[in-house]
Amino acid sequence: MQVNDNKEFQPLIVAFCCNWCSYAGADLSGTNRLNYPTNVKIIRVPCSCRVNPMFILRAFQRGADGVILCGCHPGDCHYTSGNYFTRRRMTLLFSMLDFLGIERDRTRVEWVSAAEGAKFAATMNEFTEAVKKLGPNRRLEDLRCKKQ
Amino acid sequence: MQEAMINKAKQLLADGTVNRVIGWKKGEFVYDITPAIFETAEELDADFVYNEFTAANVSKYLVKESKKEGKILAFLKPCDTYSLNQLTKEHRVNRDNIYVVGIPGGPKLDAEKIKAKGITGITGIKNENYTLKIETVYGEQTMPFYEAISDKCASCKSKKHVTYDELIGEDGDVLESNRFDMVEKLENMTAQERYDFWRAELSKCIRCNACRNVCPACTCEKCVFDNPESGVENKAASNSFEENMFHIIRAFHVAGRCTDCGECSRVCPQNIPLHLLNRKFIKDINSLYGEYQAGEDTTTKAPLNAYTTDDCEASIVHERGVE
Amino acid sequence: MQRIGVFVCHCGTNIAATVDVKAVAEALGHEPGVVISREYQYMCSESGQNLVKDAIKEHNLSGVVICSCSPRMHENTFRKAAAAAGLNPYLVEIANIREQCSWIHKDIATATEKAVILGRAAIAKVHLNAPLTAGESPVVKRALVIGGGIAGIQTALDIAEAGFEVDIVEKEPTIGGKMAQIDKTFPTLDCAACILTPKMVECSQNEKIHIHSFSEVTDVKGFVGNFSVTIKKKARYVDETKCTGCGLCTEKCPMKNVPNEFNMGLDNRRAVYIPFAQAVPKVATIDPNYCMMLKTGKCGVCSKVCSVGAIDYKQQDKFIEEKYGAIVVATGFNPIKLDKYEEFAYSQSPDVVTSLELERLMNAAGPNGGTLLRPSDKTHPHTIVFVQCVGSRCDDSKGKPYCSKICCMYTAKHAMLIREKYPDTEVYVFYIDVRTPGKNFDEFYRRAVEQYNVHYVKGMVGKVTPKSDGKLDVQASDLLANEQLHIDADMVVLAAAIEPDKTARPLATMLTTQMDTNDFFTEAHPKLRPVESATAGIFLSGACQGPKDIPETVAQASAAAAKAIGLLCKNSITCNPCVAHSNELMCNGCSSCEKVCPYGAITYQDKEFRMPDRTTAIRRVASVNPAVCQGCGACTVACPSGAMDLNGFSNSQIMAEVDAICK
Amino acid sequence: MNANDTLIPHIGVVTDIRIDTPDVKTFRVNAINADGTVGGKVFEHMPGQCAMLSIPGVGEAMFSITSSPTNKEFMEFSIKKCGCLTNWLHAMDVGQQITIRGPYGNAFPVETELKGKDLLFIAGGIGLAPLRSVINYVRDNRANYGDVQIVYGSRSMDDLVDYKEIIDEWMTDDGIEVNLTIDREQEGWDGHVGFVPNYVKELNPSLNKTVLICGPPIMIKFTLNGLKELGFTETQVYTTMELRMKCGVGKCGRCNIGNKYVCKDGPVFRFDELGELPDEY
Amino acid sequence: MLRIAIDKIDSLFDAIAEKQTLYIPVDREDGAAEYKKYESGMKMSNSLNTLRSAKDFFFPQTENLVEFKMEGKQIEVKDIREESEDFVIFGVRACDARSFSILDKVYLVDPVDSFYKNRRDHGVVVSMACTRPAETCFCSAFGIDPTAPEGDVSCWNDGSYIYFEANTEKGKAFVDSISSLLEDGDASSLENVKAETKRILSLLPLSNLSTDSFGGDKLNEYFNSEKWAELSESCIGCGTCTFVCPTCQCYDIKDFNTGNGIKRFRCWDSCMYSDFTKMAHGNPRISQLERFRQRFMHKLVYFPANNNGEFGCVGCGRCLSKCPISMNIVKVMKALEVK
Repeated sequence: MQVNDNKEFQPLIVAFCCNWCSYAGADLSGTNRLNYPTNVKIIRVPCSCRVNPMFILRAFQRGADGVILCGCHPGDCHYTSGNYFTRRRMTLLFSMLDFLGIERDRTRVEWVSAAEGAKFAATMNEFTEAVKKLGPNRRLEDLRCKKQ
Repeated sequence: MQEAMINKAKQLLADGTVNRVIGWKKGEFVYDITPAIFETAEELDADFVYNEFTAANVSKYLVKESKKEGKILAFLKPCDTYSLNQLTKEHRVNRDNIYVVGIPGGPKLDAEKIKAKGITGITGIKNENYTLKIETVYGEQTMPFYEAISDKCASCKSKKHVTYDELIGEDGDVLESNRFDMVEKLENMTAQERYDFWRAELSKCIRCNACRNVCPACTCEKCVFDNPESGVENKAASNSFEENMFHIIRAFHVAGRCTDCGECSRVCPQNIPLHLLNRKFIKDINSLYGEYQAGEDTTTKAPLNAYTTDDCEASIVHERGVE
Repeated sequence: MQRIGVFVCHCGTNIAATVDVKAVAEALGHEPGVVISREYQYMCSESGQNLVKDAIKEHNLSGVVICSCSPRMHENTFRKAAAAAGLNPYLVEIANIREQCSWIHKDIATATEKAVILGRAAIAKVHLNAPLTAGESPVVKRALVIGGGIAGIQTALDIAEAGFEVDIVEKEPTIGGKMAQIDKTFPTLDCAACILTPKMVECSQNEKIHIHSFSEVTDVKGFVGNFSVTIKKKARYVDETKCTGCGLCTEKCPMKNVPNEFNMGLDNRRAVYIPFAQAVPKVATIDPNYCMMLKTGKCGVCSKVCSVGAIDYKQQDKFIEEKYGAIVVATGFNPIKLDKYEEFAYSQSPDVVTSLELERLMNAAGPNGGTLLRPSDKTHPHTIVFVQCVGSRCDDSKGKPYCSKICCMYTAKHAMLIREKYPDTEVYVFYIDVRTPGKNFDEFYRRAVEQYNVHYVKGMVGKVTPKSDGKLDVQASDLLANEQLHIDADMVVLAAAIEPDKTARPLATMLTTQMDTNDFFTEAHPKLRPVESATAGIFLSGACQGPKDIPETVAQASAAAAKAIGLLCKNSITCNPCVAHSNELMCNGCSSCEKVCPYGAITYQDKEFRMPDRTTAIRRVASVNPAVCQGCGACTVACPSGAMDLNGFSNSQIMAEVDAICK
Repeated sequence: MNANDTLIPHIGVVTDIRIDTPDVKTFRVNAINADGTVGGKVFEHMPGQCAMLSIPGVGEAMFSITSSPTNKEFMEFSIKKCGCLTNWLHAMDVGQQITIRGPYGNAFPVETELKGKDLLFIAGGIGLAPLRSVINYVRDNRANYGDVQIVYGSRSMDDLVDYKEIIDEWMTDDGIEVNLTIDREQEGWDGHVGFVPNYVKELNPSLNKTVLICGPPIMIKFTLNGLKELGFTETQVYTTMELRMKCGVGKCGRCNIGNKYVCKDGPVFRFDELGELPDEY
Repeated sequence: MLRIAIDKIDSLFDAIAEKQTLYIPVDREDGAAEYKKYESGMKMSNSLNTLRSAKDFFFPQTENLVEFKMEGKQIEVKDIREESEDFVIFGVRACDARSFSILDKVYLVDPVDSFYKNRRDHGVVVSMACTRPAETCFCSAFGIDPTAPEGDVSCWNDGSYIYFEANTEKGKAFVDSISSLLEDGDASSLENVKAETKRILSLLPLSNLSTDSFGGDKLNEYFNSEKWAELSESCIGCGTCTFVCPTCQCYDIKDFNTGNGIKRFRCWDSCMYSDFTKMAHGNPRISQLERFRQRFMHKLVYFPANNNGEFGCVGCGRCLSKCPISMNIVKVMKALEVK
């Protein structure tokens, strides 16, 4: 979480992007100079299926307010099937987080192809706004990691 | 039943089919029964017990025992056979070294439920026509049998043995159970209510690891939470995050593998309804990916190791139910 | 304790304009383990690379972080530079502060702050990077070309020419593809068959080329240099090795009313058939949908007339498995179905045809022997209207968003040929734009307009209505004259959009290659690697990658061949070292990882271990074949004990990045 | 809450790093004084005592203090690379600060039982580290002790810790006999070759010596047997133990052998004391 | 004897809570009792004992010890200790009350653990005599009289009144501070209550449990007993017994990197855990047998060996009801007992 001068809540968004589609899509939105908020920080993974639920919880522990996972569209996975596993894993994980009363809008999976720079930017804009509305992550925070 | 089991065990020991028996050993009171290994007829006669308090699932012990020399006789209740099957599927036990005698299951009683009625100083318990007559140092007390039934048996999913070499008594059927009722109730709460519910429950956690160590699905050579290399090692439930983290990840790791044997909640010293986390996953899996019962067989792919191209998107979580 | 060097690139002003690179270098210099932090104009330039190399030597660096453009651009550049200076190339990490920072943000303060955080994450990661050594795997010296059109043919010929074995898999009974159906080619107006058929013959005669006609690829396993492909040879009920192609059976077959797909259904063939005279292989095929013998067991005429006994009604689909080092995809295109375009009366009037149908109508080997006659009444058409962009450049769901590229030119060709042969025929072409960007293309088009007086009308045809007199009422607008037109046409020719073949999508899944939303295969890079797919060892040839005319297709086919040859020339290729590996001490042997591995890279062994309690035990443990593993990481999450981890993207590395970002 | 708590460490500065063997480095540690200068010792100790060194976030572990208390300038620790923390320590540069707490445990009874005795030191590999403190203490208080004999062995010549000090100082001292051995023949080595237990037997030391022994458990076991064969009794032999120590103050509960806490009641034990304890080390 | 009528106990709690933090045992929804910070309106539990022991007040499950800031080669140590607030624990049973003196023998001996001492100095233990012991109780075996509990202040309940008796200076000060709410009254009725409790105690199944054969002098004999294998075979190696135990005091010290500094904390650890004694170059207690043996040897042999024969167990019975597989110290004692 960061607070800028006018004290508007600035959420910290961690985005896991698969190397082949979504990271390239993020690059394309850069190449096309499509703005999205600085709140979003991207971590490159080979495939969305590399993302362990532990990474997502870790991000929340360390102060992330939202975590988004981007991968190739189903059927387009560079590794054939990775994103299908991602889809099941994340559906169940998000459902569990929801079950524990963690706000649903803090987590998202989005499929962004290498050609969808515009979609990437739009998704990030939209997701950041959604998280901004929720305010700081309280339900999955680790007070020890809170910034003084 | 106990008599028949002891006789069966003696017979199998005598004819050399097995060289050990895993079962239950009586304790100081009527209810403090310990899983134990018996090697002789004398030991069986002296200590073997099977009654309303033999709730412990012994299948996890077979991970180690089945790797030892010689065959072991395991008396398994229907629910325990699911655990064994799942372990067989995951190559954690050597099924060839186990002689399974299927025995009728519960309902098992939970001594804590009797004590929760304020009954204390218990010296004996008898079931007479589904009324428990409890002898105590403060005099005899009674309570309805069903009120003492353990949670795991109260929502029994199956009376069917999914693997056995021999049965004592008749095999039962898979039951229509009410096991998802509480999950559903929680699902219908608001997010805030769910959050409050789980905070209250999980904050009780003392991280004794009983749930993990008893769980027949948690047989990792080294648990990530014990492994300093894993980066997520944690020993104490230092704060609400770590309480959540441990239980979410543990439930996730057994998702699609948990047979819903109920041991986690049975052993939790803090009475946290941990099985609800597992059941939430089971319920989701059933509704999103088709009915799946872990341990039902030894061949099908676990739902998290499989997919279909038209699985629902993760956004289904956002679309349904109560926020 | 690491010794890390940080290098921040200005990228001219690409980064420096929105990110205070000096401040970034300064801030990152304070991170733990960083011993040198520099910024420079262009890190990817030779002097920039030298800066890195020198620092590695001078400061004995154990890790390098480059804050620059996307790792997809220059990761390799810097890895090579590090290797040149004696540092393991996998000890280099890139922080993407251009595409993911300077180019998308405007405010210098926040962009700089973000750049620092991205740099910090890369530093945190590089702390945990391990030196990796790439293994090698051998290359099977044989190529597979999927699709036997002009693209596939050209690619196969070029690869064979270089001395490598090459197999062509063609789903139709003959190779040749779309070009075999075309009458003349633009802009030279020479005969398509005259160019194509010699190449087809060459294919059949070249010892290095093996044609699997009437076959399909059903499974692809393996990886670059070592693909294992299952090919289904569909039952054609004729023994290829015996059939001489004499054609007697195709004459005697009593089933005469089978729509002839080679002539676009404009005439009929028999149930046993050879698609066209120059088919390669020239072998008959029995169509089981129509053959009485196969359907009812009564007939057997072809078998009786075949002197060599090639007919085999009991033939089954056959599956063969072959190993290949490289695969070239040349699955080509098809015109889209026009059933959604009712306004053009395509399904109502036989005289509304597609351009490809017109090719057959005008072809000497076509249904009318080369005389252009109206399909409905076999009369000579006097007014022909061409409609351009039917389904191309379309923003609704009926059509395709892209330009099909070839229509303008073939329409000019058709118009010119008609005007040449039948000067009494008026030809109208309704177009949105005429696009002629090719060598001699515009001259060609101008000849059609100026020399052959083809009426080019800028405007769209709104409706075609069959009239009772057999004519077609064409309603159109002339945008330049700003008027509505009604033309009484004898024929209407629709320039249908082209789309990738339907078999491409499942093939892409098998090949693990990417496709765009239109199902065209995606090249690894439009400029740098235009004929390769992102999946190593898979190359793209012809229209499967995007609409192309013949010259372009042939050029790309040769280019793809060159790339494939480049691969086949090597005895072995360097593997990706960023693969999964299993910590045997922690492995449960539960097989979860194996079940999610798309490559079958994980196997199990029973191994003896000394256990922590000083006993020995035989345990079932997973091991990963590093040559087969592609490094997706699916197994790392399936593994509950965390025994499975991924080189280059380890659990601890990713978590360190998370921590650094969330700090 | 001003009381010092031993669990709250001090800061030490690494002022020198010496590479002893391929996997042993010796670190010199100084205190930071109130005025900010670096020098002197963080605390005083007796030979055989230990200190807890830590890099916060990396780990904390107990190491024996290898320098002698008679050294008033600094403390030294000879540390073998064997885990997360030691890897980190081996990679650090001079000037690095570390946390240090102690001293912990008992010491060799240099001022009581050992006084006036002939001493035989037997060390193997990194086992020299705790004995070096005693040896140098004895050398600096030479008059208080009788003959000194040192038997030191290692895998190879390169694995002899403090080789330079042994050659330059110990061997040149009067009344100190140094016997070095390495496990296998090696070029450039003209000294004894063979395992320590056998060498001790060969040397056949006189039975009036008090023995201080430290090294790998297997070496200690065989050497002790050898000594017994020669006629030594367990009451003559001291050793120093190493077990997982966490708190250093006998509270955290993991380093006990029987009812003794190694970090508090040890690490120095006389063998007859150890003999009374369960066989759990 | 000073006493207060039970129906006025709320006003007493309110008065105490006004001045300092008060903890009383209250019933949870699941029927178990736990200590909670008193807030007006809370009802004291009638349960025999709390699910978790009272040791948490002095030896919490986790506590931060010290913090570090790391920058470059520099380390800054931050002493984060703060003076504890004064607090009162009300209703501690005799077993738990005794457990504090056992913990004291670990934490208050040299070198004193300042974290523990701090809380110990500021906490007043008000104990409550038992009237309804359970079948799992065996405190008598360790010489504890549940009708005469230790603590800074001891209390008795005769059904109508709660009687107070201060045992320490701290206890006296506490009783003085509430004396305005107390009345002097006849305590003779307590004798009947105590006698009845003692009668019940004699009827309990574990009443004849003997510690006679245990103690520091048979160390090797017990250590080498063949019974350990059988006793430990079903132990699942969890930490339940340790964590509900009022006298288990083992801990681990760990560092937590917050991203902005290191927090060094200590947390409960269990000798039953497989990695309890694991170190960089091995693990001296490699099997569950050794770990299991360690726990019971510590309570029955090592602790008395070091503490004049005092056992490291108070017979509260928590492990008897909470062990997942119902293995416990009583079974161990009975199995090992040298007749």
